[in-house]
Amino acid sequence: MTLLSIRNLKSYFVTRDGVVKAVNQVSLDIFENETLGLVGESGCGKTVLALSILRLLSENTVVEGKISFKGNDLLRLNEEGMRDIRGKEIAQIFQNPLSSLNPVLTIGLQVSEPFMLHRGMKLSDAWQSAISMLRAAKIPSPAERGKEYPHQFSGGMRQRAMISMGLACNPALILADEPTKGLDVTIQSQIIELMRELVKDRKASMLLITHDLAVAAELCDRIAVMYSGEIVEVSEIKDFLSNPGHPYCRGLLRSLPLNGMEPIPGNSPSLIDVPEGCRFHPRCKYAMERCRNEHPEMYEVGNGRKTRCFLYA
Amino acid sequence: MLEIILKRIGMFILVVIASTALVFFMLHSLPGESAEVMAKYIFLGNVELTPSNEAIDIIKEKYDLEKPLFSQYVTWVWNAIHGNMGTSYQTNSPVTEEILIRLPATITLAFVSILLSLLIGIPAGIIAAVKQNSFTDYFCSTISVLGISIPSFWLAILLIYVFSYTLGLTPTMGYGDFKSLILPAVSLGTPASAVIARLMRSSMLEVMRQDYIRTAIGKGLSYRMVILRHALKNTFIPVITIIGLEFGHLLGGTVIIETIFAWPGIGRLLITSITARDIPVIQGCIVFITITYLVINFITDISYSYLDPRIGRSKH
Amino acid sequence: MRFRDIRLDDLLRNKASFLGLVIIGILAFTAIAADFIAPYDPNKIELDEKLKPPSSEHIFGTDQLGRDQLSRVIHGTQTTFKLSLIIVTITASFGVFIGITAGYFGGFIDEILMRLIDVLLAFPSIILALVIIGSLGPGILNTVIAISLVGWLYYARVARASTLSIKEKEYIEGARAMGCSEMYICTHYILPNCLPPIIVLVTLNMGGVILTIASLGFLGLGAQPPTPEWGTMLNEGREFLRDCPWLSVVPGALIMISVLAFNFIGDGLRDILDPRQQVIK
Amino acid sequence: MLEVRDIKKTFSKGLVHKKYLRAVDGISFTIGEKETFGLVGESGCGKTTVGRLILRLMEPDSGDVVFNGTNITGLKKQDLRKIRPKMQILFQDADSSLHPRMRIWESVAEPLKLYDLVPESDIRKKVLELLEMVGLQKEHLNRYPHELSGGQNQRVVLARVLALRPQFIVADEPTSALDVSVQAQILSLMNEMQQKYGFSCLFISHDLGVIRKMTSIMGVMYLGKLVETGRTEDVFENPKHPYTQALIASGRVAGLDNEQKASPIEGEMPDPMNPPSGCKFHTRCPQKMDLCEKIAPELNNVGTGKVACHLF
Amino acid sequence: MKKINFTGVFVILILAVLISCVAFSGCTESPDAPDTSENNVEKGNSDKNTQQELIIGHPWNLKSVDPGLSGSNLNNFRVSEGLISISPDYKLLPTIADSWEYVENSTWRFYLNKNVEFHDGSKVTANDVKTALDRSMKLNPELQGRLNIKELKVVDDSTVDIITNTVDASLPGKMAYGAAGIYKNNEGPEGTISTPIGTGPFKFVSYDKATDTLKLAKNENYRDGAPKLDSVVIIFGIGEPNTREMAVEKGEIDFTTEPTLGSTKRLESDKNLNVIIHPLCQGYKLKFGDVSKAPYDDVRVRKAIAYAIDRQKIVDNILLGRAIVSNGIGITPGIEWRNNNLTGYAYDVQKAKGLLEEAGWKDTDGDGIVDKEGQKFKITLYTWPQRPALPPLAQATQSMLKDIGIDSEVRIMEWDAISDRKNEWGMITVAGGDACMMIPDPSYYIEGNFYSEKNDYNYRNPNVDALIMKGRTIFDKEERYDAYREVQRIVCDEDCAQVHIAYHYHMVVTDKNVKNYIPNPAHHDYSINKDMYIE
Repeated sequence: MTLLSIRNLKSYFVTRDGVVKAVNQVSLDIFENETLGLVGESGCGKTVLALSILRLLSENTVVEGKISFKGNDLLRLNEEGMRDIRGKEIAQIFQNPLSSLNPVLTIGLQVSEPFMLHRGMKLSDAWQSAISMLRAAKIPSPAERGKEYPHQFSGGMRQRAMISMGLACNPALILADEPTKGLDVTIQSQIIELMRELVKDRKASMLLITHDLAVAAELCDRIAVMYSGEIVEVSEIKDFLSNPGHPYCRGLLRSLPLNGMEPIPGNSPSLIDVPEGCRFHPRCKYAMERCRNEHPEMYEVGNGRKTRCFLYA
Repeated sequence: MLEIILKRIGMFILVVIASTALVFFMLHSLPGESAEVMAKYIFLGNVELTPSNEAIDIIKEKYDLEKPLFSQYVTWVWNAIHGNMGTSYQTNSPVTEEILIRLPATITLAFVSILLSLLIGIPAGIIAAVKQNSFTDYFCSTISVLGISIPSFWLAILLIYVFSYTLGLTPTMGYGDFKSLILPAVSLGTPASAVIARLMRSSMLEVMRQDYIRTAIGKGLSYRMVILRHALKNTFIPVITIIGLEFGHLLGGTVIIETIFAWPGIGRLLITSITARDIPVIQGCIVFITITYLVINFITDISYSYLDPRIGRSKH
Repeated sequence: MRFRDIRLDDLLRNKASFLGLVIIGILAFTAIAADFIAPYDPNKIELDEKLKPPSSEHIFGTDQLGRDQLSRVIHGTQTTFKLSLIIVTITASFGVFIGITAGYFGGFIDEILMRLIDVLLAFPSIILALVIIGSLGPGILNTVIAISLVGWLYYARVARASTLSIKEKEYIEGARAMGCSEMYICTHYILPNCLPPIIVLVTLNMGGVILTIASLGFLGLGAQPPTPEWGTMLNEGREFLRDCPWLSVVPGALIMISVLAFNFIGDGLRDILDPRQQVIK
Repeated sequence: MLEVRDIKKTFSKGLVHKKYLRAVDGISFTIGEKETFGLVGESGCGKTTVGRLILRLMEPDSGDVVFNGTNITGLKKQDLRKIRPKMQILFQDADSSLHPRMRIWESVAEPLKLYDLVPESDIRKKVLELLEMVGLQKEHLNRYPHELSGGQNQRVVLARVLALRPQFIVADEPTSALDVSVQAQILSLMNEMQQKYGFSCLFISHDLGVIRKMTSIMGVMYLGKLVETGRTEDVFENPKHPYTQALIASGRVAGLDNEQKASPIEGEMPDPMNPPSGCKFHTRCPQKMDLCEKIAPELNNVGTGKVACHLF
Repeated sequence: MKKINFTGVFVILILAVLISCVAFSGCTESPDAPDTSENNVEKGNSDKNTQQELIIGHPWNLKSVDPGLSGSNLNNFRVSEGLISISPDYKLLPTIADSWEYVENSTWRFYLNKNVEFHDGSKVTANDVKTALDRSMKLNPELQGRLNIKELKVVDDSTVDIITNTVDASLPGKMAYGAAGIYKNNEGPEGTISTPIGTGPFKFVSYDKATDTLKLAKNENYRDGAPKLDSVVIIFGIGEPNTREMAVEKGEIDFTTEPTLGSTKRLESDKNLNVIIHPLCQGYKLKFGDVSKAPYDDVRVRKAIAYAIDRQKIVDNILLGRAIVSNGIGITPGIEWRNNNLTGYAYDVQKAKGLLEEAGWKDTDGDGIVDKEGQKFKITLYTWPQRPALPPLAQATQSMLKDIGIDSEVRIMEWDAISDRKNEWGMITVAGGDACMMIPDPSYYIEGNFYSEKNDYNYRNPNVDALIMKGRTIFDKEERYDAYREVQRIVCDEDCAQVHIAYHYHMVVTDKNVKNYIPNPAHHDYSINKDMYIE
């Protein structure tokens, strides 16, 4: 069952250097009870995609296309309808929990807020729910720590608080943006473990944004790879790891230290000035004449797998 | 809290010593013999006359002016520690009394001005930030740039001209009722409110682009709740310091404004004392200003620890 | 934050700072070319022509000594700009020097300097200036001294703050690893990089200095007559406030306009250095 | 070539209530000619401080750093300056490793001018040569660092460092801010340059995969102490210290085998201001013994490497 | 975005400000502070106006109500009186003393008026006179020097002997000095008087130091009949002339002095105001720094400068009708001892240039500035800012001196700083407020300005000194005055010791309903009188 379906989403914003086409004609489905990994290098548009879903981008961003969620087109919903979805139906877990938590409010209060908002609870009840949520996120002595402020928490604990805040109202979909970025490896694996537990237990779906293939491999059912504002490949995670389709994905896997650390030549193009034709062609060793002039579609490869490459045309 | 208090008191002593010493030695380096000037003010009441040598000698003896400057200053400090700020050369009454008697006027003026500037500056800054790039924003921003650019003495003159002289709405001078307070408070409070509005706006904008605001919106809070619950408290943190500093500027401003409006406060006392070289009174005024500074800073610190939980636990 | 450079075209794009630049441009031109564009000698006394209202002959009228107000205002621009430039140059260079030294070397001297600055900043600067001028006597030179004595504090603070943040940057460590001397690092690495906020401060401070010069002039403690200076002119014109309002309105408005222009530019510069993103809605 | 003997560094904080942080608590290791030593550990364990101490960008409290037979810890400023070009550093954040107001060619030319390595007239040519060697083109010469990408900036830094022909380089997480594909580019470039110039290297990283790929011997740090050292392959094949085991277990994720593994170690690193007694790892150690709480273990030879654990 | 009603919040906040302002100003209002607004209402509504209250705005601060310290103020506001006072036509008026005579050996005898009573009803006795004067002189040693008193002796209840240090013919005049008022000694334990008791037509009611406001009430039992005003309120310390001026125009005060220079015409044409301009014994002049040194040791140079000043132009354009041209020295026209036959120095540039040339000052290099022996005639004009007419006066002088080839620079500084610069080459002080009559006797002005021992610019003339000694020691009025007139001729026409420019006219502005104000030129700067009333 498709929970969220994105069709031809475009997110552009204007800067002093030109128009940044951060998300370009992206179509993506997230099914119920699955974790979809969205991977790509920094600056390829993953975060903008996530923010577009909840309409959290600044006003000067142009967002076009269609995002249907449980029968609603999120891009056409009014502000009030949107508020009912945010935090209740679709929740976010952001990267960098220190700046994403309000420094002057206690953790407990911040976790209580979704309960008060969406469940109509009083503060005292919401607080109790928040404490149990924190406990579920394995924060030691949550009753005391709930009264503390974000700066008193360690990085890992903050991320746990963020997760409990996101999961507070049992959302159907969680958008997790690099939840392990900046954490130490041992803490990273703790957080991954926690997310697997909480998300899977609640039968929620998750869009996990990461640049770290290992994290994606750990948590995801399916994976979508973004390059320069576009989705270039969508596939089951196992297929992807064993046999990536798109030359970019192949390069990506090979450049991992343990896979030989073989670099992809060149740099990612800027989102302002994207190459003609296939966006990857200047770095692609399989590039053909056609790749220079024509922009490839997503081609079905089989087993629910799609790749944007003329090799599969 | 104890540490804050101790730090403040240390600061206070430092400020008092530094500023009174500065003023003391500077005033004694004024051209013309101090004793002569004092004799003029004390005995002649007219600067344009020349006092007799006897009078000068009496002054020198009475106020120990023959002693070295440093020991005079030490004596002053010693007496001040014992609660004796000396007596005014001009009126022969204790400095403490001279200041206390004028205190209500200055405090009223300063308090109402800062209140006015807060109550105008804060909402104006918030509205400008919330409606960024709207007409309201441009309007508020332009007014506040004007506010910091206009010389307060000129504003005072214009205000008197328009509101007292032409329209006859307010008295031109004097002290006592509410009406006479309006113009001085507005002249004094306008620059302060402009500064506060500008800072409030930029602080608000800064806060509004922080990640935690996005988190709050992502939780489903309404825009209004985001501002009230998540943004305001953070916005105030940098503004608090400025409010403290503005109060200091305001005290400086009273010097000119009190003269223009014949407002019988500390500022006017200070000006007349500087010209009359009434050193004990000048020193007293400076101690008073420093005490005010201490109090304001203390309030600032307390507001800080109330607003920002990060303060107090860790340094800076 | 990624480093951003101040570019003129950015400044021109901002309407307010464009306006500011135009005003300052005109005023600066006026100041430089004062001798050529002033229609009359600003100090030429024509007692029979005194207190004439604005007319085609005297656009801003004449003052109580029959001097042409326009010419005085034009030369006043020169006085004001010259004075504030001198003051800002002195205070900025001294303040930056102190700030960088304190910030870079830190330690005990830093602690002492910063406490001293806190103390001095705590005290209303106009009162300090009054006391200083009270003891030195009024006049242009003493105005410069009095304002400069207090003015460097802000620069020292800002320079120290930027030095502290720049000091943590890896390129400083890189330079040290490369064997650059401390002096070289201060002048070639710290100084150029703490300049942008200093430039903003200079622009905003120009306005503040103009205001202080005018306040002192207004109190009769600044530039002395017959030197044409806006604050002093305002003080002289105050005697004729209601009968000859042009004597107070013109210099007052000029003070306001020039301070405004500097503030516009300063705001524009600050926005460029620290571009405010749109608020999320 | 480079020997580090028992260096220590303590930071203090606060004026009245002084708090002490033992960032580096007695660390010793040696690096041979053309060898790369990997230093791995979580953030806050003091690995970066070790790099800074070796280069004397910070003054160690005690201990010695001997470089090519010269003990550089006691050197005077002038003498140190002679050694400086021989020992260089690469930082994590390439964007802030370059003077933002200097054009690329100026940055690269600076060390050449500083030590008069090349006559004034040849500087531009030499700069271009260096930049081309690290894979940049002529068009980059007049750019500013903020106009280049992180990977390109790291190349510039490498060129600038190599201009001095160093014998030893501290690479402090040089690629952790970069994407994998760029990381691979930079790391292979480093390998290539090491082949060409033959410098030895202290490679600091939290990424086990990179350490495994880049280094021949390695050390694992925890709260200012080395807990295990040895040849890289040996450590990975057969980690001995429980912490090393835990690290590698968490890091196996990077091996992309998608199978369920043992659950990660519990807890977080203790507050370094207030470190636990005895073995500092005992708060999180799955094999903790009573002894561990009281006595801090020494680094002892175990097999091919050294381990600081009471289990051995 | 959901719209928030910020405008509403704003309005509420503004209201809150206003309310708290009202509340706050309410609490700080001290009960005895003068309520000016209430007075406005009263005055606007004449039916209600049964109380005759005069509100005065005064430029200076009062500082103290102790008559020993601020006797002149209490004297001017008619709380205390001296033994003698001065009439508007410069005559000595018997006041507390009925009559006086010179006895011998530097002793003057004063016979007191037996009807004079203090405000508390007690009679003024010789003892009271001695006590008051002794106390004042002790508190203010300057006064002792000024009065030249050695000792006071009580002869009987109503007779007092005053013994002077030297034979002094001017002592009766000195007793009219404002600080020599007679008051009841009701010192508090700290040695200060907080409720002065005098003999004048107005009684002290209260003094509010916080607002610097003095309240007086009429003395019903005044010996010449009770004054018409019921009360007088004096608000001290309104230093800004604009403020005083607007306050009287708006009716906030009834009486004030010295509004801005430019306001004469407008105030005169205001139907709601009375403007009284009268001479005051003060003037404007140029004072050479040192007449014993170059360039002013040459009388031709001094005269050249005197001829170069266009006094009429200055009076018309700078002093704006608040002055008349001076044709001699500082003694105001109308004063008995004035020499009315001085030649003076009429404006004559040619003559001035000629004199300079005679003295050896020629423009040799054609730059418009005269020079002599290689030195340019470049001087500094000093003046001070407290009197608004002085800076423009100095600038006008500068431009007039330029016309005869003297280059000058104007410096405005505190009076004390100027007196430090006396030795500077070529300095001239542009002075104002030069009082010729602090006491109704020529000795005050003539001795202070021209007696060798007393003047501060090194003017030495033995003839003048001899004449002054004569004036001090002879008691025949006409003979004395003749000696002083001769001094005036010498210092002005022969020596040109100072360059006098103009006599100051004082301006008083009152509400049109204030009647019967009689200006007294001998007072500084004005005094009220018992017959004033409000219509």
